[in-house]
Amino acid sequence: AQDELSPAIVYDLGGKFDKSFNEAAYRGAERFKEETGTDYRDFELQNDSQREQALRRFAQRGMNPVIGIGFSQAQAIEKVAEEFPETRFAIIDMVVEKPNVRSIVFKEHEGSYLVGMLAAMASETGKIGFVGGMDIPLIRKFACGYVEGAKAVNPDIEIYQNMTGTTGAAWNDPVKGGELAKSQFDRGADVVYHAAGGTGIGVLQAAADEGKLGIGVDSNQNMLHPGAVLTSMVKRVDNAVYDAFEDVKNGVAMQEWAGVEVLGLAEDGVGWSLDEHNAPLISEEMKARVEEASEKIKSGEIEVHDYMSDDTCPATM
Amino acid sequence: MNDREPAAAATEPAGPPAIELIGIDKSFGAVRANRDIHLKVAEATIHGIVGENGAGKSTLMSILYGFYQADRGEIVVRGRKVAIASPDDAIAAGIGMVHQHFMLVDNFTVLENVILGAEGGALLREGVAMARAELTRLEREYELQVDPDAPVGELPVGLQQRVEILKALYRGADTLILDEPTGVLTPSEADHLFRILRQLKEQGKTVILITHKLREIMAVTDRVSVMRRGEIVGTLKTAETGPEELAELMVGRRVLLRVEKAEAAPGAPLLRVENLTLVDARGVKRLDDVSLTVRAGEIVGIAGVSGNGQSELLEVIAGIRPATSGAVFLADGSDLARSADPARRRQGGLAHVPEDRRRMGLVMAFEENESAILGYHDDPLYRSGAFLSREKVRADARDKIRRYDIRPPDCRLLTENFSGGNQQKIVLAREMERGPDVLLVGQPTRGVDIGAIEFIHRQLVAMRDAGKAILLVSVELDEIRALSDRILVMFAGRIVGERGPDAGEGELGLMMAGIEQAGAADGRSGPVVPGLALKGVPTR
Amino acid sequence: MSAPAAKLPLWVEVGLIPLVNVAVAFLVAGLVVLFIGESPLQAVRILLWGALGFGEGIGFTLFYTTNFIFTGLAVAVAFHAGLFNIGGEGQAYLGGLGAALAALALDRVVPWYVTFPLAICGAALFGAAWAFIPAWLQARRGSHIVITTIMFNFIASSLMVWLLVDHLSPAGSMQPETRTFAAGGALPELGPLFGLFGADMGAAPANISLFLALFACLAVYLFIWRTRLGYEIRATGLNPTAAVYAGISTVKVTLVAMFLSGALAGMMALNPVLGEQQRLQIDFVQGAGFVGIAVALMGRAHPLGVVLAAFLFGMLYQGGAELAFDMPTISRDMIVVIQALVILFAGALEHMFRPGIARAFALMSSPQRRRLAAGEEAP
Amino acid sequence: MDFQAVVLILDSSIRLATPLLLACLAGLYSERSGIFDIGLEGKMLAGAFAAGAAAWWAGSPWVGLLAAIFASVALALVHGFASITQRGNQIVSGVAINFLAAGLTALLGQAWFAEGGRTPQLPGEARFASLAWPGAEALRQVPFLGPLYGELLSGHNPIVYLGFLMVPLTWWVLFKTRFGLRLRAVGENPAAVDTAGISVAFLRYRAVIVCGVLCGAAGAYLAIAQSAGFIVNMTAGKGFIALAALIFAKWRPWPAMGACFLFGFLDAIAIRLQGASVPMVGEVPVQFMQALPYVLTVVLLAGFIGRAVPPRAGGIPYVKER
Ligand SMILES: Nc1ncnc2c1ncn2[C@@H]1O[C@H](COP(=O)(O)OP(=O)(O)OP(=O)(O)O)[C@@H](O)[C@H]1O
Ligand SMILES: Nc1ncnc2c1ncn2[C@@H]1O[C@H](COP(=O)(O)OP(=O)(O)OP(=O)(O)O)[C@@H](O)[C@H]1O
Ligand SMILES: [Mg+2]
Ligand SMILES: [Mg+2]
Repeated sequence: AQDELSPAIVYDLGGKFDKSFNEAAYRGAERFKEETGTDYRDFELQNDSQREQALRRFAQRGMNPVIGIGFSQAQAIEKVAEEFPETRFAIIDMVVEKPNVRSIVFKEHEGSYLVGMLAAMASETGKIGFVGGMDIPLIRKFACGYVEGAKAVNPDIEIYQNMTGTTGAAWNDPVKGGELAKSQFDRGADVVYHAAGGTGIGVLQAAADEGKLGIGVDSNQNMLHPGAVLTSMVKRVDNAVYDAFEDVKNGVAMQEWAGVEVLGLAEDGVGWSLDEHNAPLISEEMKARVEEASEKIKSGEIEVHDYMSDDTCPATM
Repeated sequence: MNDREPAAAATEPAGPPAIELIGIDKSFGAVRANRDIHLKVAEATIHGIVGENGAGKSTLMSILYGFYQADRGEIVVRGRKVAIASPDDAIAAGIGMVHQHFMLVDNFTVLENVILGAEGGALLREGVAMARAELTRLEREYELQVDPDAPVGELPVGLQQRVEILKALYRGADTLILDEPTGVLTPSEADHLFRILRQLKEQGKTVILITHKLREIMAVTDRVSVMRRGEIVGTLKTAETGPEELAELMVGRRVLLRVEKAEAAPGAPLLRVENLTLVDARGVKRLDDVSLTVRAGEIVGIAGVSGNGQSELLEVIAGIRPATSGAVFLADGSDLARSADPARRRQGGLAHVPEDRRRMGLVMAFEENESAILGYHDDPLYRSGAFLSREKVRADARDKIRRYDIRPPDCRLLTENFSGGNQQKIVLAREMERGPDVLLVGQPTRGVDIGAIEFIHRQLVAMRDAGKAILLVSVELDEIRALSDRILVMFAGRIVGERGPDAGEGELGLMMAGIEQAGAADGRSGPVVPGLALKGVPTR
Repeated sequence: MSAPAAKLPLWVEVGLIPLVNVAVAFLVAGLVVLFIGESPLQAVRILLWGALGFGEGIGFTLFYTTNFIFTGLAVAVAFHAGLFNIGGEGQAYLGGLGAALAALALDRVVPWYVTFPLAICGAALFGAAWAFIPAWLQARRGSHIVITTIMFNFIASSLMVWLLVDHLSPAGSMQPETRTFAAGGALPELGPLFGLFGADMGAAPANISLFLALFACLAVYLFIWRTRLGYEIRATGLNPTAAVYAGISTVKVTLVAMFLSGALAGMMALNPVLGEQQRLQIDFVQGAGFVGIAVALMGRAHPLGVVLAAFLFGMLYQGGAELAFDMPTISRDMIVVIQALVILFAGALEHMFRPGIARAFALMSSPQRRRLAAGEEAP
Repeated sequence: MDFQAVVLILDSSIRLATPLLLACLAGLYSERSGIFDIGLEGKMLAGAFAAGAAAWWAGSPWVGLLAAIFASVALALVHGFASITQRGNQIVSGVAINFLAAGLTALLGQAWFAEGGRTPQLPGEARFASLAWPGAEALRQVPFLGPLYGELLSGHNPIVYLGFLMVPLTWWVLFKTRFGLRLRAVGENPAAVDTAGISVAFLRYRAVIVCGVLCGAAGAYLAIAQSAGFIVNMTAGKGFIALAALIFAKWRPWPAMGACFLFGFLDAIAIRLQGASVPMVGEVPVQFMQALPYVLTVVLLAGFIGRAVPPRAGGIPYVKER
């Protein structure tokens, strides 16, 4: 039964429709369903204690692969993957070293570098902001890449940085996100980038309300407030999910399945979005500079620092 | 009732009476609080109503004020029949009431209290202005001075009562009911109140005054009705009667039950109380310099109308509340008055049968055997190791049930399922069986039938004969007379006199009513005991 | 509360009326399910199967039951003293700290059976201390215990986040939680026991703290009904005036009852912290402290009733998780709704059906009884 | 910190204090009438959900506000029925209402919208927008007055103004009208009200309904003014903070505004001064700021800084007797 395809997804606390991270996974699964007609099961966590039970329940019912969205599923996946060695598991944003687990991580710092450049170029005040969700190394990785990118454009730029909180609740507090964004706008920032899941909805809302610019994350959030979202740092969780489903469908061997997949600009795992909603905001010059930097990163000419490699950020605000 | 005094028909005044009650009946469950009441109150008079505790006075007035609904009967105001379904209707009919417990909002000003319910519009401004003017007028007219902007809670009791009167008058009351208005007043405050009442009468208002104090009846009323066991047993012109006749009407003739007891042989003092004073939270003196001694082998009875400090006296001696000043000594000589520690007193050999068994003496939701050790649960007798031994507790309870003939003889039954009399026996068994040196007894036979009364009385006498000191408080004068070797009379928190067991009922009654030095006009002698239906109400 | 209209037999008072109240709560819950367009019967079937239909389900049911026995007992003990402890949630949270500190200190040096008693002490003491402050404030300073325990829940939550984020989580961890305990900090699971009955508990986390919970029931029963202090607590709860008359110190009763209540709530933490996760996580109490209120009300504050009610809620929690899985429209919040309805009907509206039941009872029974129930007639 | 920063923090405090203020005044009506209400949180949450759902369906914030009020009043009436008519335990009833709201909103949200209990994100026209006062933009550059007028006074949504207007209005109702007089009286001594010929139950029901209306408005503010939709458990303890503020204010309207503003201010500070070091104290953990309202309330209740005496008849069902 191990090769039979009946995929399942367990979303993280932000929920399937967070317009961001989890929703990207959802879209990947939906696309796969549309194209292949393969249905899938999913589950939205309402609290931390449910993770393990949900993963296990799917594995028990013969679902394959079982994908956990979000770093906080790591411990649960590790445990359950051990219980069901025949089932294929995947986890996004975290590395779990088990023979039946695929770990998919992204080079968020690379994508963040690009939107940092855009922010710096779009800013008229020379001040930009960043609102993170939970204060963890992963989110600092976003922040660090963003700062580096912005400084590459304007070494004198001032950057405000706030984290929403220290617990999982920080992913789902749009009111606080809005307040944080407003506080940065009030201090003169005119572009704010968020990496805060559901909290970010409040950030983008605040930007739209104040007539400033926001930068979306994970999913393409440009359409949330056309004209008020400068761009989005897309993280192709959808592709990762789609590929995982596809791999099982194609019957890849367990050895090939397992392992760590690192998706950066070169792998088209991260990027920045340009569509009809933000086209008027992006000048040709901006576009050209970003694309140039993008190529340089892919080629290794520019190396963006990964905060998580040494828990430090060389670029200072 | 076939032993009723023929009611002396009061002579009819001219014009329709201010209030006429026709055939009022009211029952609370099995208790008939009012039965077939006929009462006429003439316009511009002060009409007194007297009667023992529980006679039904308050119930009758509450019906008139619409707080309760009568089961039967009619109310006629100034010749017009009215339906009074709520205080609203009563107010509309020109009836105002000053309740025994004031109905005031403490943190409101006088003015706010007065206009509450009669604001004269959705906004307060006009109403307040009007009320201020009206208060000034009332003040002038009736000697009802009180600062309209003072918070009521900070006023002395006498002034609070004035506010209550002002409330009624402000609503345009023509008839004013006062339920035991002087219970909480100092004598000078009471005198002022009576001046006000006379003033009201002169202005054409009608006053109904409920009181236990015959002195007050004699002093201010024009007519007086006497109630007994829910009935009006007589309405008299005050000028044509005297305290003695009223006292006799109130008490009536009753079943005589003799308590067999030998002459007392008092020994050493076991309980000494010296200069005990208690000032309550409102600043009223509930106990005023009370001193007494109870010796081994005697029963000292405290007679008095309820609310004159007897309950407080028992509670202070028992250690339930601390005294403001004064001392309480048990045989071992230690002064206990300032600390409130009932447990220590129990260890010192003091037992206490509280007045209110339901509220204080028992835990109604406990099984009988659990209620039967209340206060003694620390006794090593009931222990086995660290635990309270069920077997020992139950065995003890069964033993007491047998010896006190408690029915049904089931120590597992919940306390609330025993009848009143048997509940009382549970308390008595608990407090008496342990051979305390001193026994405080409050209302031992309240709500108890004749058979049980007899039993309880025999037990008390037996304890006395065994050399115990007993302090007995009862509102049943006959019980006091039947049991006591010495009788102390309490009035307004003070002990106003001491009499022997053969003191006349009338004499004691007058002392209880606050009339000292009355002539001894006693019809009967010998101890009597009240009948079954004379149940008092706790006045709290 | 209104006085009962008539005296009813004991089994009606303590059996029928509570049962009717709870039944109505479930009936209304059924209506809610209908309202959102699902079949209540189908839902009940899934729920029952999920809770009891297979070994792992039973294991999870027992795991939740363990939590609710502790918190239910905590609320019940306070009830007996006439106190309403809404602070079980915070006390359990702090209890987790006590348990985790013991485990973190010992797990690598001693086997679990040495850690366990110390973790019990830690959990109980921390929980008790958190309840003791509101108790002291009520007994000595007159602050309302309901309000202070609510405030203490929030304070506990902030305190624990601060501790977990800034002090207890290992460096570099992305989760605000302690490190995972070694074997010396893990309680044995009930799997082998299930095996004796030929059942497979799967990965369910039920563990020996269930026995601690049952033992606590027995201890609470003995304490409340067999000791002098228990007697004093009950007397105070049922009639404070009589308690004062009896020389019982209400201050002492308040402090002791709340101390015990907090200790029981604190011990709840052993089950998830040492038994299930082997680490202290943020928000691990998950509302169990509040479920305790429903459990105590439904179990009428008696340990046996608490066990039964806790088991029912354990079933609801486990079955509800399965239900949310199979009927995504009925999310797990349904359990919170049921919990609310139980508290409403068995608590706040406990006398609503009494007059009706008394009347029905009078009609069905002998004429003699009929008179009794209709209220004594005038002689 | 410069003047501008202070103004901005105060501005943020106003936004954060508004839901607290509305809920706190709601509690004030109920508790002044003698009905304790720990269910403010639940009513607010129900209001927020109803507002989010209705505003999305109807596309109008006003419909959302009405729905919020309707939902919250419905719960208020349950509380009223339990505590006034059935004379049940008011605390237990309040607890039940909090859970009922927490459960039902998430359940219905999931059943109706399948977005994890959330309501769909609202477009701008379905939310309460900020009202810019005349000349706010023009004045912005004027030193001192500009920021005060342009930031602090202007530019809030209608519910903010409603909330702050409710303060003098509540004061006026409470102390200048017949209803207010009776309301205060019934919370202190219901027997006095009863003997004055006024129905205690009717009076208390009206108080409880007013409480429901204001809680509904508070909920609507959260869902359709401050945010663009309902999120599961979006009150996150604000009802209890409001209760704390009510105690802090000793059940009086103006101090209630002060207390709510103080708690809003603490929240604003906690958000803005994250991890920043406070002079003389060093770095204050955010959690400390979050816990401060509760700690202050406990300290107040314990009588260490003045005493908070609740309405005397609060929490006790009224049984007619002499
Ligand atoms: N609400 C009630 N429920 C039941 N019984 C009552 C109630 N009110 C009064 N009674 C009973 O009715 C009888 C008359 O009581 P009432 O209060 O009218 O007496 P009273 O003459 O005013 O006595 P007191 O002098 O003690 O005030 C008493 O036996 C009392 O127990
Ligand atoms: N709910 C009940 N369950 C069992 N027995 C009861 C219950 N209620 C009353 N009884 C019993 O019924 C009997 C009659 O009670 P009631 O209170 O009418 O007595 P009573 O005639 O007034 O006696 P007493 O004069 O001693 O007060 C009592 O013996 C009591 O134990
Ligand atoms: Mg009376
Ligand atoms: Mg009887």
